[in-house]
Amino acid sequence: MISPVLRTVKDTGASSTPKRLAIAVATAAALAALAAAALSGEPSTALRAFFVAPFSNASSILNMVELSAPLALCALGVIVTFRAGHYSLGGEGQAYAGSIAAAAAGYYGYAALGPGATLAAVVAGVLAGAAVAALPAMGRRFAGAEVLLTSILVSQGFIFVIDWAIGGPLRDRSGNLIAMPALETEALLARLEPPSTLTVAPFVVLILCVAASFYFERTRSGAAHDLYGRNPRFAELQGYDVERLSWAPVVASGMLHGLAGALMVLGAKGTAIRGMSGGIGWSAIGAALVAGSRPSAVPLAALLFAWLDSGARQAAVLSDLPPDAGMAIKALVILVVSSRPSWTAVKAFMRRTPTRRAK
Amino acid sequence: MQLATLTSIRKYYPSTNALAVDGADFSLERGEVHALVGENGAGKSTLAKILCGFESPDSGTVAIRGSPVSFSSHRDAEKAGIGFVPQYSMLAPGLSAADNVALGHEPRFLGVFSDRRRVAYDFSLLADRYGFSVNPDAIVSTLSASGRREVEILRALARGGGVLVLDEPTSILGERETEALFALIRRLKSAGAGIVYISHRAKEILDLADRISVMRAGRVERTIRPDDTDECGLADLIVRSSSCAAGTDSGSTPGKPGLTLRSVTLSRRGSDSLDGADLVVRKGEVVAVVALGGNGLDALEDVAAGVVGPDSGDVLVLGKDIHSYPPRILRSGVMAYIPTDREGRGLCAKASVALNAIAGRLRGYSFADFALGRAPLADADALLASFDVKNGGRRRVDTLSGGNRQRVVAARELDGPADVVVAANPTQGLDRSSRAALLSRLAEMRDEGSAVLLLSSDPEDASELADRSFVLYRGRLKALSGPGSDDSAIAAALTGVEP
Amino acid sequence: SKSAAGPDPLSVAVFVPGVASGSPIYEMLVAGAEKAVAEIPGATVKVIEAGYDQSTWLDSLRDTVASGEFSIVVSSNPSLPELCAKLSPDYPSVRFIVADAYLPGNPAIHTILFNQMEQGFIVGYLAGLVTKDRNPDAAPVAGIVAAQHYPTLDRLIRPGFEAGLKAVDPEFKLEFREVGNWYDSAKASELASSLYGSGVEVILPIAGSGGQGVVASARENGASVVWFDGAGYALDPEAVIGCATIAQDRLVYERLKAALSGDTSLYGRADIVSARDGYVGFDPDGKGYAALPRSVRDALDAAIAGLKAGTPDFSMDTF
Amino acid sequence: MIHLSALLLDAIAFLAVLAPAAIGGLATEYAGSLNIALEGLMLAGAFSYMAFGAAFGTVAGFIAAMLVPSAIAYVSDLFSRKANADSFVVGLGVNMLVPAAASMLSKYVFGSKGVAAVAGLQSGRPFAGAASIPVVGALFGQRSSDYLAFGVAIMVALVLARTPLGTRAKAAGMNRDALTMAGIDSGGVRGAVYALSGLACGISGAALASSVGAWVPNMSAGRGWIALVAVYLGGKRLGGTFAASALFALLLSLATRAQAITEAPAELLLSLPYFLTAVVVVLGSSRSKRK
Ligand SMILES: Nc1ncnc2c1ncn2[C@@H]1O[C@H](COP(=O)(O)OP(=O)(O)OP(=O)(O)O)[C@@H](O)[C@H]1O
Ligand SMILES: Nc1ncnc2c1ncn2[C@@H]1O[C@H](COP(=O)(O)OP(=O)(O)OP(=O)(O)O)[C@@H](O)[C@H]1O
Ligand SMILES: [Mg+2]
Ligand SMILES: [Mg+2]
Repeated sequence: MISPVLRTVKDTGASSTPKRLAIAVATAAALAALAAAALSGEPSTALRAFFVAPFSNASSILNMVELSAPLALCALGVIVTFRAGHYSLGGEGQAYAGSIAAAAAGYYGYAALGPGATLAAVVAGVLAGAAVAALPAMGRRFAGAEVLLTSILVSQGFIFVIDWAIGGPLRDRSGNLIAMPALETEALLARLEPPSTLTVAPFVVLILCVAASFYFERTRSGAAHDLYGRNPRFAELQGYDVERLSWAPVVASGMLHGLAGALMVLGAKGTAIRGMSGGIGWSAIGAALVAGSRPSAVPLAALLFAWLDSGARQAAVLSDLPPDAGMAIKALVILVVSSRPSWTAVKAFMRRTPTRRAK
Repeated sequence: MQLATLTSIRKYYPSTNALAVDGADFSLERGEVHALVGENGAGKSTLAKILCGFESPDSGTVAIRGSPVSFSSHRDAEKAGIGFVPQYSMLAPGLSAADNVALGHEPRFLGVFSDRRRVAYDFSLLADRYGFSVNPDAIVSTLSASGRREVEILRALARGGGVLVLDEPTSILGERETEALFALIRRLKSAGAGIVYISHRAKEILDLADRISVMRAGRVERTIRPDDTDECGLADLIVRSSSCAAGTDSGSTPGKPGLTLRSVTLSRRGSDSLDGADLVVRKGEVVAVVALGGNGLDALEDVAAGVVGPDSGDVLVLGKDIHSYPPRILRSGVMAYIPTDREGRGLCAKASVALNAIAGRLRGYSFADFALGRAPLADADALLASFDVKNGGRRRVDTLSGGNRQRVVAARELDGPADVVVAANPTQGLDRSSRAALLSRLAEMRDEGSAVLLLSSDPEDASELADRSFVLYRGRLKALSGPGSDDSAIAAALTGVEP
Repeated sequence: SKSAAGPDPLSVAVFVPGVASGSPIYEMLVAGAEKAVAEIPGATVKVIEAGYDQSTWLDSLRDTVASGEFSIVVSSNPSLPELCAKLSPDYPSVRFIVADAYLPGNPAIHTILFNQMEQGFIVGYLAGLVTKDRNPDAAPVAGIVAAQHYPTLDRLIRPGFEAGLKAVDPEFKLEFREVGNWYDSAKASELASSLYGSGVEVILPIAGSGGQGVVASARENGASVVWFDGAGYALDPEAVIGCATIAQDRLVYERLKAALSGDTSLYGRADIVSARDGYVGFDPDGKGYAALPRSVRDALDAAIAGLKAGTPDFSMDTF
Repeated sequence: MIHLSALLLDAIAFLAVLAPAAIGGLATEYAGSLNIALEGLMLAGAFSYMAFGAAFGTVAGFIAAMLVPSAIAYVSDLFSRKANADSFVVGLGVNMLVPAAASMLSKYVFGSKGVAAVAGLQSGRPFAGAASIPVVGALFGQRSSDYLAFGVAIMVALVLARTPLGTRAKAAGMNRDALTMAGIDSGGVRGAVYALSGLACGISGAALASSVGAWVPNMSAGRGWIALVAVYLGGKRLGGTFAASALFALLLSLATRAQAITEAPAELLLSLPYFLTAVVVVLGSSRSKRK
């Protein structure tokens, strides 16, 4: 490893991200087993549904990977803002805006652009996410308004507007789903491995995560970004461009959320459906924190969430476990994963007498 | 009878893998001031915290008045009569001074509600008794650094007792507050109290202490009487290698103005205001401004470093308005700045030591260098070595001892050439030898042509280094005649006494 | 369980896009399917609850068919056929029967739509009668509190309800209010109160669990509610004065039994069932209904009889 | 037409739900911790009110509605402190756990998973007679549960503003060492304000449930989030938080009632209060920045 010193050691004494993810998986397993035993009349089926079924065939594994992609993007967006010290809670509306814009561009653009509409849809999604993030970002930049506050307000406002647009002027009148017209298959991302829903999206996500990781750990702007997030005053006095840092991460996060929304449309969903963002903004915050705010851990954290979702669903499908049980297990796993028992402290407690001097 | 006895105390911090205290023995008698000295990171604060119930030792015993105790919190220690003035502020900044002192012992009415009037009244009584003049309703964050320290001292005294532990109480106190504190300590002492006094200032210690214990690497190496040594001898004891460095004289002659303040006024900051300040710092000279807390020193620092714009007047750097410089340009080679507020402005507490050290020169690396090269790492090591910060850069900076944190700031800021240096209380928390190193580095920069503005509440800094000195009293600057004005002249000016 | 021959042709999944317990429509769906399976030797049934989060239905449905354990999936919801259509190319051996939905022409899917215009007409007519009976001289007005706009509501239920009102008095006005979601009962209650406060006597809530708020408001204001689909009288014996019903259990039972017996002609078809065949009707067994004046109840009976006989004629072949 | 007194009646009822939760959110904010779980705690209050109310009567319902969420909040905070877990994520977990648990419990308590109406748990309006007085009548026309909610909100506000706990909570939020110096366990203080926060959210939920006399899954419908926004909009001060809650209550009731006078789509009307507030926040911040 090269210049690891620059890696800012944030949580001294806490367990590392891989350890935390390992704990997460182990806990999920234990809780799922417990829930299955307590809530199901056929615990073995329930357990199999939770642990085996999601991995039973290539197609369901790949479905899981595909489902994790938008969540990972949103989590990445969350990290970009959180590491700049902004607490943006507007991811939900940004992703939703990305979806509707992508669906509109993909559907109406198809006549003019043909398969090129896919690209147009991606661009539209990204821009729409950025647009929803623009007011909080500009409010921060020019008025110093708290992003936490403005982002959630603006996002909620847009959710209503988009609900209206999907149910009203943009709705597909020929169907019963409250959704926009389905995009042509050629306008969607190609399925790489049918019948699974896998598209290129997870690979894009992987690349973005690596890039973000590189940005934070290895670039000057990334270091400045981090220092600003932890002590804006200090960053200002070091002569960093704090003006840009006060808004750009918020917009970048909006773009990532918008891209996530677009990928949902261009992947499994095929169009914009009313309410399709369904809590992804909040899950993403959970995933980002489980990943310890490290982009490199985001794909794994998102996969963990996708597995919990998928396992809970499979359990509901294959056994008599109610959907709420899956939800409850997911919540408990998130709780446990969020904990950071300090191993060094535990070890020191067991050892008590130090063996060597520090200096 | 011994008031407090600490025997074979050990304390290990696993997070930094530091054995802070390594078998230290320490005792305190009735009616004595027992000074604790040692270089930065020697374990003084940790030992004090253990005595005060803040940290529990891994092994060893603490005995109060002969009977062994095991404090689980500071409250236990308080009940045993131990008051503590910590090295870093442990006040709630948004609460009033009186609320801070009453915290945990709030008087009530009807059994549930806080009795606001009593809180303020009790505080005033306390302040009067010990001769402090802090407004009970003042919000702590609006107080000057020395005002905050006074509140902290009052808090330690409020629950009165036989033992008072003071961890570098004077590092940011001015002359007058220091005198008042010493008078107080003598009074307490004659009433039979025992006082543990941690400080890096040899003169104070010799004045005040009955016994002096020298700590090194977590152990109390020896305990002596003040009569057995002098200032230089004490310094030698603390740091084996160091010699007693004297002040440095300027070799060069002043050049063009580096930093200019023209009738700068900054008001609406309570007692911390500036009133028509005029000041020119030329390249190649050190100008010192000394003030007691709350006389505008913080305001002067903010204005000179460009943190806030003045209400009226101009601040010029190399003849151009300070705000006409883009921040990036200003901070790369034009102005170096050591702030008083070390944790808030000087460091990013949650980042690594290394990143803190090279934070100012990120732009200096090429993309590839920073991403892949070894230069940043090597630079960080070199910088830290220049101020003798040991123990690597990977740990978080807020696990360093106070003095070592200050060294990180100094290492970063005083590294390259700079046209202007604004150094505010740069020696706070530094031990004798690193203080000398810092002052000589400032002198060196002056000789290389920097304009150095030294803002300090410690007249000693000024008299050692400054070519010209000013005193700031109630927001007005007043020049002192010539370098090395004698201490009594400064003291008189500081308190507004006209000669 | 997954042989190369595909899933057992007699294994049935009942896909509940919600939770069965507490939802009459889905309880009837499950009951009908279980009854059919019980009568066919060798047939098996499994109930799958997908929860109310609409955005996850597609994933749950995909898991269901991809498990390879079911050859027939039975469900009920207007938006489900489109999800089925999306999945069926990938899982060609699975067949779908969806009630309360309409999608013709997909060879893997059979849908059956209730003529909800008739259903709307019945409660609309009752609402009209009650309003006129209580306030004969006031300008006639009635209300709908809906969760949100959706096709069946806008194209069938609302026009049917309005037609029922106008059949009583052509002067009737319909006030329409929207909650914005299916569960905010307090806001539904607020909307209902504002309607009752402005002279509305009877409201039809189409607001899912939010409808509870409308009932609560009616109880407070001494006004009335007409209910759709489920067992409404249980919600409040006095405030709920009428329930238009659908015979979902019978329908599901009949269609599934036919499918299990080998009738493949169902798939690809979209049927519409109505009052004439008894799939749409009215439940008279409620205290609130019994307390209405004789004249009102007689007039409603007459109207329902007329509807069954084809007047007014709401029959449709397509939707 | 929108009648002013009817609008005020609605807005005050909305405020009765919003204000306690917002003040509950402020309580933990005093201690420097964002309680993201207001929504979940509110639901827990609504469910407890209905479950215990159905079994033991209204009074027991209200008591349970305060105690159960209070316990949930306390335990979640205890977990966050002892397991060194990020309180934000723990809050998210609580928000997910409560609806799931309520749904599972509801099967046992009410015999069904959906809506559960229980006769007699809808609160009455004790002073309805005085409600016809123009404008101020809206103050008298409320349900007894709403008065109770206001009472609890005021009590919590008093605890924060006038008792040592409030001061200590503030100290915990500013500098934990200050409490350590006073020999107070800062964790205990945080636990206490979390419990207080749960209690306040619980009474909000109870007021909500008793306004319709039923348990409806998800019935809080985002009110907890609005309460959280009100805390920040009110500058994390008591008066400000209350004023912001009142503003929201008024705007949202207005947006609901506006359907009566305009043909504009309901969703667009509902979005207006949010956009409007966002703009107000930005303008307000720029004003205070200039100062
Ligand atoms: N909370 C902590 N966590 C980890 N390490 C610590 C902590 N506090 C102190 N240390 C380490 O313990 C050692 C002793 O520190 P201490 O603060 O006692 O030194 P000191 O003698 O007071 O120094 P100074 O004169 O600089 O204040 C140092 O190496 C320091 O890094
Ligand atoms: N007042 C407190 N008293 C005791 N322990 C605390 C307190 N506040 C936080 N902690 C503990 O310290 C850990 C890290 O502190 P941190 O400031 O990140 O708190 P937190 O739980 O994230 O709260 P928040 O982010 O809401 O302020 C917490 O996870 C918790 O275990
Ligand atoms: Mg120290
Ligand atoms: Mg935190």
